[in-house]
Amino acid sequence: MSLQDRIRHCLQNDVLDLFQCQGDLFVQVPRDRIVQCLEKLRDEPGLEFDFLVDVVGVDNSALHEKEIKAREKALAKEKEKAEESGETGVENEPVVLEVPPRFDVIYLLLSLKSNERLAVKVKVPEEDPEVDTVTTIWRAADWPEREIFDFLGIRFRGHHNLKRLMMWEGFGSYPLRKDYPLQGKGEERHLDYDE
Amino acid sequence: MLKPIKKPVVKREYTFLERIYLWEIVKGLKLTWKHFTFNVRASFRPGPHTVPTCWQYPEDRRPIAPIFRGAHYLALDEKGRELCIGCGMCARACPAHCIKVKRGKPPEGQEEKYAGKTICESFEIDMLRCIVCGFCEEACAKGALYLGPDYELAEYEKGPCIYDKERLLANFRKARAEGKLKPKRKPVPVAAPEKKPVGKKAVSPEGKASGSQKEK
Amino acid sequence: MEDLGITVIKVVFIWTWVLLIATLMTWVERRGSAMMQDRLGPNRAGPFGLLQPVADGIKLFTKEDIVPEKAQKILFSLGPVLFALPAFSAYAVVPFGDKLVLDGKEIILQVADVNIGFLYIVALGGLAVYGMVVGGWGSNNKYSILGGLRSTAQLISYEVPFGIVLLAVVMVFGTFSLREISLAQQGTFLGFLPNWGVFKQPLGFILFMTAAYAEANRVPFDLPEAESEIVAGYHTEYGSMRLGLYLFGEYVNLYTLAALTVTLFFGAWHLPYLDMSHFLGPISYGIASFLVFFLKTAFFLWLFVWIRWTVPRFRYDQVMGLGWKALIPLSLVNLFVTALIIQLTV
Amino acid sequence: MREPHCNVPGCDLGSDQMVGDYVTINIGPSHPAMHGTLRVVAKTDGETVIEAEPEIGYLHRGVEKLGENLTYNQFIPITDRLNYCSSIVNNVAYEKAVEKLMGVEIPEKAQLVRVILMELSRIADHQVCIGILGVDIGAFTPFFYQIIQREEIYEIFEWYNGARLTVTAGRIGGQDADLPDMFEEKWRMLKDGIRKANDETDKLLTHNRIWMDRTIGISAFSAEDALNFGFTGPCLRACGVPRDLRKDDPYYMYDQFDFDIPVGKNGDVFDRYMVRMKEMEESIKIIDQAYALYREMPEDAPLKAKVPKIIKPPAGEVYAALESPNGELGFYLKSDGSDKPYRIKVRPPCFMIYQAFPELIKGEMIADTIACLSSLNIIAGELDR
Repeated sequence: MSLQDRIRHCLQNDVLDLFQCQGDLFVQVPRDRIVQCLEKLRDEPGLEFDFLVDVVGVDNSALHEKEIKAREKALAKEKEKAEESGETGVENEPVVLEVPPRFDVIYLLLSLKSNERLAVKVKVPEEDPEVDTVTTIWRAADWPEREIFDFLGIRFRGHHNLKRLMMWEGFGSYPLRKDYPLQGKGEERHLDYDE
Repeated sequence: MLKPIKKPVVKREYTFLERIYLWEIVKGLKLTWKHFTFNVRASFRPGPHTVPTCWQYPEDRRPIAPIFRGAHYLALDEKGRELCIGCGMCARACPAHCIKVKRGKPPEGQEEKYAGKTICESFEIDMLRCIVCGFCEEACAKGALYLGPDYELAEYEKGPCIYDKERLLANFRKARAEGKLKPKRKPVPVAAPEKKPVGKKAVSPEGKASGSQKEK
Repeated sequence: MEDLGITVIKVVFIWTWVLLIATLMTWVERRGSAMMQDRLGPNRAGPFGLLQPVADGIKLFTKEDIVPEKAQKILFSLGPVLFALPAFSAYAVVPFGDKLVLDGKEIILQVADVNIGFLYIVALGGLAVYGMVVGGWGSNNKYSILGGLRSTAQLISYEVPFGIVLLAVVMVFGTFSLREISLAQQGTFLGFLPNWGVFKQPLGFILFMTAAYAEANRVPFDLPEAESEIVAGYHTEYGSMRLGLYLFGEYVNLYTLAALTVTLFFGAWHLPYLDMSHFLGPISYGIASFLVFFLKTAFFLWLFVWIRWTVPRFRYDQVMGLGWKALIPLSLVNLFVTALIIQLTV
Repeated sequence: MREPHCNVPGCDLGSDQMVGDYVTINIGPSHPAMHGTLRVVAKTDGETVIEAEPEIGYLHRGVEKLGENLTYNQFIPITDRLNYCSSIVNNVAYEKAVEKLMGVEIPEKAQLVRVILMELSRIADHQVCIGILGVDIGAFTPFFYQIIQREEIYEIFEWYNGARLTVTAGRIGGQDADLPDMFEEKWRMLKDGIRKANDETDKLLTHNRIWMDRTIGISAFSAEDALNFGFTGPCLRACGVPRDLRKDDPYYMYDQFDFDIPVGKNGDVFDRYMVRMKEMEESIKIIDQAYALYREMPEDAPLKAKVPKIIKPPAGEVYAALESPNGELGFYLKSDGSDKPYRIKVRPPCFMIYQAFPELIKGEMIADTIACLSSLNIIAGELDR
């Protein structure tokens, strides 16, 4: 069985998405099932992803913005085309573009037995940026989770010591978010996230 | 719950000679004595750098590689003409954004002083920001900008740290007088284009893009 | 009893001499370590950098004297003094040569030939720890306090084997006076060995050296000022000449200990198998004995430097373990064996 | 008595003052033995550390944010500043990630050059680590014997492309220069020099009882815990796990070289030291073999794959890692198809190792804290980014 099949077999319905990029396998799982999924991946014979390499947080807002703009443009073009060709009628309903959850949290796993790598991804919405901690499975997740909290503002439920890691306590914003300004002084006052 | 940590207990096992301390210490003393006598003798030898680590810096200097990356200079060609055409490729390549180039036309009647049709009206390198990576040198199509052999970049004030065109040309003259001009960078041999679709796809629009930039 | 004038001259002379050597030691330490480590060391001030100690002294004198705001001012200023005073006065009972005959007057090359010279040295060595503790406590810095505590524990632990080894030496020579011990080391022992303490007390010598290194806070026992652990230990907060006193006192201590080692174990001013007084005039003999004594001392001073740049540092508990579990039992064994042999042979 | 005062913001390790049984000691960020700007707040009972909390971020420069606003090639000099003891490894790790994202295979000669340079910087890194470990335990002299050889290695880097420390070696798609002509002769001398320095360090330290007392059994760690904490590199191998990406997941022709993976047993300071010492010897072996292969290559063999001048990888995300001197150094890259990376995440090996630091030094003494820290080879530049 290929790795994809084995993962599908292991995680069953939890696989929301499974894709490959330049040989790296990414699997997306539901946010509230992350701990169970990682435990399954760790314990399943034949997979045994027993080593947590890193936890990565990504802010996708700029990407989504770009996509939405492109789609709006496409829609507008279509509309224009439709108007040009003189067709009128059904398009009255405004198309609501659905914005996908803003953040990704990616758990990079490694199997020490087979040296296969797997990235497990969860989507985290901006309104409720919270994921269960995986420090209970791997203590390696301790600081990476704190770092993600520090830089992106994603909270990890159940983390034993969720404090800022790099920035000082009381720093008012999350610098790796895409809307964090690049220049200027006092940027932390500029943006005001409520923690 | 976090997993508790079990610390392994390690038993120390020593041989007799290790146990009595002195044997190994005497061996160590022998070694340091060897170094001591060698260096004392070496320090009386004439000439610079007789002791392995030390260069008596302001008097003796370590010979540097001919391709050393130090302070920038703007090169002149054999006829003494300025090579820089002010295209600004260096400024675009700079990761620290420390180069500012203004392009201009050569002043009336002085065209023979410049190698290109256009010149850099002003050229500024902020050495306080520069990280001496050498990307500007690599980006320069005319071979006009080099990172020279001078590594004494300290100044008393911030002002002189921002190198203007005069300073860069002076650096060149200094390097030329000392015979430390940098050899022209040899381009590395590049593999023939692969037949891979990814590579090809990436190549064609880029070729155009860089071409269009040049036209600007 | 010698007259006062000669004593004053002797005091002034030996004081200047010790200070000179201590200053020079800072240079030797730096250049010597540099040479062992393939470096050059300070070589700019004067020929071979010999004036470096002077430059250092000027620097230390002209530095601003900073007292931490929350330090205990009195203790803070008392610390260096308490450290330096015993160090400077300990040399009084150690000889620096045999004797000089001037105008028929015999001048003993020793400031004071006290008949309990040993006790004087041990007592003053014990006093030095107050300088460190008081300075460490007065600085109101956690590292300083740690350094002070370390020095207390270390010095008190190592006073014991130090004292016991000295006792064994006293038993061998049958006197407490350092001059008499020196005089007793002339001639040969067992027919072929020089009559030196080291051949009579080989184990005692090693134990004495170990304890001396610990007393002097030198590597591998430099825990009170271990720079990679507790910054600078008891003198973390000190600067300017107060720091100078600490550093200086340390080198003076070294000189005293090296001279003591020579006196006890290496035949003081005696050359092996050779009696200088037979073929040298009274004045030249005095000078020669002084030089021989100094050269031997210089070797042990150099050994201090040499060992420092060769070995790593102990850990606090390991130093204690070595002191209590190895040195004290061994020195006791040494004492008993010595007593036994003396009892059997006399 | 006036109580000594400790002003530790953000420290919640019990009492700030010297009342009660414990003292809170603040080691760093400016401390002679703290590498770079690390800070450990330790609660101690006498000299024994009861509890400790490392604080990091004093050298945080926002490297990841910087990367999002520079083009792909422009980020290479920034990677120099991660682990500045072995900058080439960082460069190559990043380039490897971008090349993976673009699907570019670099020419063999470039691979060999990279292997040689990386192994050289691995030796340099280990030399610094061992030297500093000696200094922190009080043996100053081996440091100089090692550092002299490192200078010679830097000389090769200088002749390679003009810089000694922050080399900025390689570009995306290959190398920016060929090995210098002086390499062969220099390497022949350097090899002996490195071996001699290692031999001397070995003589001064390894069997010295003071050294053994200070290192054996200090901050020992079991293999299981080490894996759980995400240890990689020498620190993991010291625990007895023979894991090395060069063998397990070979890249750049490492599968063609014959070398061993030295492992320890207890995962203590001594084993880390021994693993590093032995690894240098293995690196020498690798360089010899790689150079033999390199010499067979024709002079004008390509050093760079055909890549566009402006790098624009297709949209996607990858993670690529290689074995840096400290362990697995990985780069997670996300591209949105533009000329700037959308997200760069560095996976520094120290970061994972350092989070176990409180556990490593629990119950050890203050002096061991320093020894443990140096043996882990924590580089603040890499840790804080």
